[in-house]
Amino acid sequence: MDIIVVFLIICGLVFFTGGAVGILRFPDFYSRLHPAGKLDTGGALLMMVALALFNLHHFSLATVLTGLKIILIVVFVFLSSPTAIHGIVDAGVRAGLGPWTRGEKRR
Amino acid sequence: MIWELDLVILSLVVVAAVGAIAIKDLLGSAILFGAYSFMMCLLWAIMGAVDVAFTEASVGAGVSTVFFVAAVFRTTRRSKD
Amino acid sequence: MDNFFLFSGLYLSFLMVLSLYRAVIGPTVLDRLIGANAIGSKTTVLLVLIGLMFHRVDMFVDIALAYAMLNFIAVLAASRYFQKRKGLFGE
Amino acid sequence: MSDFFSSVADYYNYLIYIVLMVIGLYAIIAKKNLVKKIVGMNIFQTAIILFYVSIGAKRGATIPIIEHGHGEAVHGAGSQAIKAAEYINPLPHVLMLTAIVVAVATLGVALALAIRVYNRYETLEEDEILAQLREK
Amino acid sequence: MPATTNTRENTILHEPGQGSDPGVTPSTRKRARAFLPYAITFILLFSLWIVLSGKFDPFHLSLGLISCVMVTLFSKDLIFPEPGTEGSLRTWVCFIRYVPWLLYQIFMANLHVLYLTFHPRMMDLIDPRIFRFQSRLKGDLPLVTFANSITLTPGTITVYVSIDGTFTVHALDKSSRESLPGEMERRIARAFGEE
Amino acid sequence: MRTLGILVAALTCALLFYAMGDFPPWADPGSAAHTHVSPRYIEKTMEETSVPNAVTAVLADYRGFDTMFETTVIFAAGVVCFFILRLPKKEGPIFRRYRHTLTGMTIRVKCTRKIPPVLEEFEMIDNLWAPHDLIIKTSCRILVPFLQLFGLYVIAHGHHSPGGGFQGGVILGASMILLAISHDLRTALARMGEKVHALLCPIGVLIYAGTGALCLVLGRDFLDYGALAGILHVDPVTARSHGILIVEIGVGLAVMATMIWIYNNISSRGEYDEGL
Amino acid sequence: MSQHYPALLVTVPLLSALLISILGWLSRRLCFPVAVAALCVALFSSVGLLFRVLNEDVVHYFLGGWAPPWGIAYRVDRLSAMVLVVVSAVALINLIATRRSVEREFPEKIGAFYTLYVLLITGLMGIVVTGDAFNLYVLLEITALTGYGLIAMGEDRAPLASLNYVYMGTIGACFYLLGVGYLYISTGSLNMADISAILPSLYGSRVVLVAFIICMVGVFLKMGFFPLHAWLPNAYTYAPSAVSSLVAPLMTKVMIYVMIRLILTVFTPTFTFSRLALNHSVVWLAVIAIFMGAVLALGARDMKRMLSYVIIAEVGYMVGGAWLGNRAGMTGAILHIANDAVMTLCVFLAVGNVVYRTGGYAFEDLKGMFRKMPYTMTGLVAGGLSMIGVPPTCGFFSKWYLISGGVQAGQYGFVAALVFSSLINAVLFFRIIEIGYYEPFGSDHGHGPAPAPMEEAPLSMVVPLLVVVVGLVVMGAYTGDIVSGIIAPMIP
Repeated sequence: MDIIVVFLIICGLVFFTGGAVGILRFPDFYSRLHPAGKLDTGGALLMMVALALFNLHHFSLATVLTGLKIILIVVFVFLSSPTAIHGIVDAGVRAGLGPWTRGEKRR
Repeated sequence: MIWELDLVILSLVVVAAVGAIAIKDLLGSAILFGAYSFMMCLLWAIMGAVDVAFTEASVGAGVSTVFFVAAVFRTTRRSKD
Repeated sequence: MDNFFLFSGLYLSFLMVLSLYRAVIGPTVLDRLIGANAIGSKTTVLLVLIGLMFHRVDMFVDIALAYAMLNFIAVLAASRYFQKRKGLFGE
Repeated sequence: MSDFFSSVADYYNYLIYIVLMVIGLYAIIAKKNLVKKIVGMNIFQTAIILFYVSIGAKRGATIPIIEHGHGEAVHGAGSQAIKAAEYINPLPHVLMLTAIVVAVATLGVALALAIRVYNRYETLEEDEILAQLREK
Repeated sequence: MPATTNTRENTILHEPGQGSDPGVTPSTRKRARAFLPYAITFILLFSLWIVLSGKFDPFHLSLGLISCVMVTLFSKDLIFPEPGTEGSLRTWVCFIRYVPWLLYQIFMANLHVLYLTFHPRMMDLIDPRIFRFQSRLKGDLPLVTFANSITLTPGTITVYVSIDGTFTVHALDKSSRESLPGEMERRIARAFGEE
Repeated sequence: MRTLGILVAALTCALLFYAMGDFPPWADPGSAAHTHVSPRYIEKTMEETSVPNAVTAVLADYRGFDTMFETTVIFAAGVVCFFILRLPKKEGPIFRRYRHTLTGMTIRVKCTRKIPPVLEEFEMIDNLWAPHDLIIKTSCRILVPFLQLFGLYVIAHGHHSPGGGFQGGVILGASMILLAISHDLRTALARMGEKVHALLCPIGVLIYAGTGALCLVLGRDFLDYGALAGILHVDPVTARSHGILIVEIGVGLAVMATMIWIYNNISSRGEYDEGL
Repeated sequence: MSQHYPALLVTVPLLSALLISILGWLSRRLCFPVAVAALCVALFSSVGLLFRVLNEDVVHYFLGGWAPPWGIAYRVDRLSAMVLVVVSAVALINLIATRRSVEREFPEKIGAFYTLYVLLITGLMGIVVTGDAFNLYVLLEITALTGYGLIAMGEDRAPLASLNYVYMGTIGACFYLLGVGYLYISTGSLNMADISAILPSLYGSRVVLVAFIICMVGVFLKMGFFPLHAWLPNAYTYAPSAVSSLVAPLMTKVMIYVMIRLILTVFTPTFTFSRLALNHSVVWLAVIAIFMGAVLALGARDMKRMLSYVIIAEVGYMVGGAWLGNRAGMTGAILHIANDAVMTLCVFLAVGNVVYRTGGYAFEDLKGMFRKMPYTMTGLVAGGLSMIGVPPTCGFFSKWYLISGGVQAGQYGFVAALVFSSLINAVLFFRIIEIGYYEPFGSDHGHGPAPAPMEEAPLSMVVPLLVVVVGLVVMGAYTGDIVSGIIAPMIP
């Protein structure tokens, strides 16, 4: 059990790392949104699942409900994160920010 | 109270605070202030002040940043310093 | 296991540094917004981690849940600004 | 090694609270933009909250919510088990809840006033407003 | 800019009780249909309350009942703005069947972006474009589900959805551009019974 | 101004550093703050109030008077925002924009100040126009009821887990703010009008202060919830727990209403017409 | 019922403020009577409390039924009972006197105005009676917030002045809060009596010293003491007249009460005056404050601004007197709290009447006022005489105590400043009298002395003013009783 938890958490951390590095490395605003939107949600998913599993060590009704709550967090993240990302993208388009195309400099 | 995390987050908080008052754009300043209050919330959770952390989470994330943005929306973003 | 959680928490807060860098440096306001959003999502996870470190995770889950729900109100408000007032730099 | 770090940790919180407070104070006094001053004011208030919560922290203690079984007969029976050293001091938390509320209330009022000022002078910079006043 | 908008949603949102015609007495079946959204909302909310609360003594349960009734009365037209969208049991089952596939897709998407992020010649690999395509989905919920799924899956972010199903999408590279609308749309259509 | 700022900041800094040397170390369990007053709160809350969350017990019972004024502060902030920002309803015509929903044509109509009813074919849009955004509207629409339920849960479970009136009230208020942001201010106002939230705000504080005054009428001290035992038919300790719940509901109502009130005033500049 | 007076003092205004706020949306006419009734109850219970205190020395009231270090307790002694009576009386008189001008200035928002007004009084009363250091902070914020709102509704520049007040007031309140935190970290308690019982063993600690300094700085900021007074003149000048005649007499005085309470109850005078070598420098600051206030008042071009600077000078009197470190000085400071509240009320009410009739408060608007508004000008002159310190009025006596305290302490600079400021006050008020009396009204017509019609302010505004004038003299006559009965037992 612990091994699964550790594995999932490490996967989640790798995803989060990708998100953080991606936000820094990608050349423009639109492409930065990809790691921010996807990798962070994915990382959150994996880590939350791992933590919920770990929480089930002492199996009782209370821990099951707590685990469900943790999963609920994931559900809400999945509902709100794409919406937030969409809002930011929309704002970028309305602000008149053109997308980066290949060959330009990083901005 | 987990002092290792505490130290790291405390340093981050200072960076966010300096950023919030140094940026020459009020909207950016408001956003950084939001990030600042995220980290404050974390800090209080670390020190075991759960209720304070909850309050800060709901206020900082839900309300005070929105107030700032609404006020900036109704005034101006320009700032000389 | 506690130590492992502690180190993952420390690692996450190190990642927050990177996001914060984008939030502070970010050329446009929208980049800052991305940075703040990323910090928010890391905070949610960190809160649950802290709860596990305190061995009282049932108390911290509520905060994280509130966070997950409320985090994007600020982002939404800031992006609403651009839908109503056009322009990234001026008015 | 750990000893060294924990001795740093002894006063690090108080150090940072002073730094934050000074940042806020500087922003209120030196910045010319009215909304920036409000941001500074909030940072100032949060610094004080940080100070109080740091008072409340206690080594080797858990959060101030008493663990009890899910049974009914709670009062009286379990009181022997509860030791003050095992729980974090709740009093500063209570005080700071109040302080956060006050901070939000002040924030709302200050922003409302800033909007009024902007409606009147069309700017948020203090020196520009003063220049306008001097012209009259 | 969209040429048209959703009229139904607006009428419902501004004036919650406007839909019913006062001259016609509703038959029992109609009344049952009008009651259904309330019931489903209430059940959803109450199950959420059970998960949140974790206390099953009468006092807390009654508090939960009161809260759920209050929220239901306040906002049933927020979850199901138009009568008839509460859907059948089959829709729900199909939707739940859709979720694991989506999770798998998200995982693949994450790996894809992760690969791009850590690739040393990332700047040459990516080729961001904004493009449009027409979807055949109708109705708010399917469109929004599709849009959010697009955002969560490989290298694409929904920029704009117009009401008639035209998607504007920002894609990170060529392969992700070609994968749309593709299988995802089919699965969503099946989930919401629009096949 | 800048030199003055640096000077004041440096002075304060020096003063506070001077005092820092005599602080007890951080998180020292033996310091005065942990040994004088607070142990009683921890050791006796279950016995005296039967509320496991010591913070809630102290907040609403031992130091309930502070909290009453905290709520009053919030209420005062709401009234102040209304007082200084709200513009009186102007008479005379105003231009509004309508859009024909089928063809997408936008027309400008001269009409009265009153917010007009909703039409079938024309949609009223703000002068600072935001497009119809399907994704945000739908997601927020679905999220709002759950947010509200969560807020109510937080209020109701302040005794056993972190939370309480203030946090729950803020979340409830945030749900309405979310509705106002994702749709527009008129939608939120159609659900909860100005009069409603302006009245809920004092009513919330009134629940709090009224509970206290009720205790006074029943012959005990102000805010001594033990007096409610006779009315609620429970023993005094449980009466304290119930009294705390009643009070928290009052706080929640007041905070929710105030947050909405302040947001509406700020975002519409006091006109209550078009918001953020 | 009489054992509940301390609770009634605060809760009746609070409940009625909420009621007014609800009534404001239903029926505007009911707001004023409810406010008057609430303040009447408050006045009644504070007078009752004063008589009780004269018998029992100290009255305790435990809120929520919890004993002091754990719960919040009210602690009413003679000093606070006296300030309570002053606060409630001033508030009631001002409420009645300004009814007309409020109805004219805020026709739409009467409900909100009276809500804030009564809340402000609630906060002030709470500050005076509370025995808990943190509770004081919360009440301080209530008064501050309502004050910001009320001041901001004044004329053109009022929002800006109010915003500056927000910054300064927040810093002040936060400094006070920080000081309480320092006290808490060293003593572990928040109750004032408890803190002062623990403190003597900690007098050597640097934390307590800094706590004292920070608290004092915060309170100085709030009261507008000399180097920190920048927000005060604008805020008081541009506020609506109904508000400035409420805020000017009460806010600064209650803050000075807080300072004296901190010195007397929390930190004990021995610590303040013998452990700390600060009292000389504070007295010198007070001297500068008095000089600055007087000189700036000379340069002012309108009455409200002039009076605000006079208030700064008066704050200097009281702070200086309290920090002289002897009985006479402290007596003078405490006595001056009451006297100054009444004097300032008198003067500001008179100015309010003038504003009500003429619409302005610059010196030019005063021309021919004696013929036009004789009773108002009588009030103004009486208040002015009291501020100068002419014997039958009460201002003389407190100044007398202050001067004798200064002489006893050997602070001749303070004495000189007092005399100088009295002279300046004389100049200021005689200038007003001159403008109002000798310059004929309407001289710019050129047609000789046209008999200006008497246009007195409405009766509801004049009668309270005359009541205050009578009060000035009565308080002067009973000074001896007040000092021996109320103030002397308070000073150790």
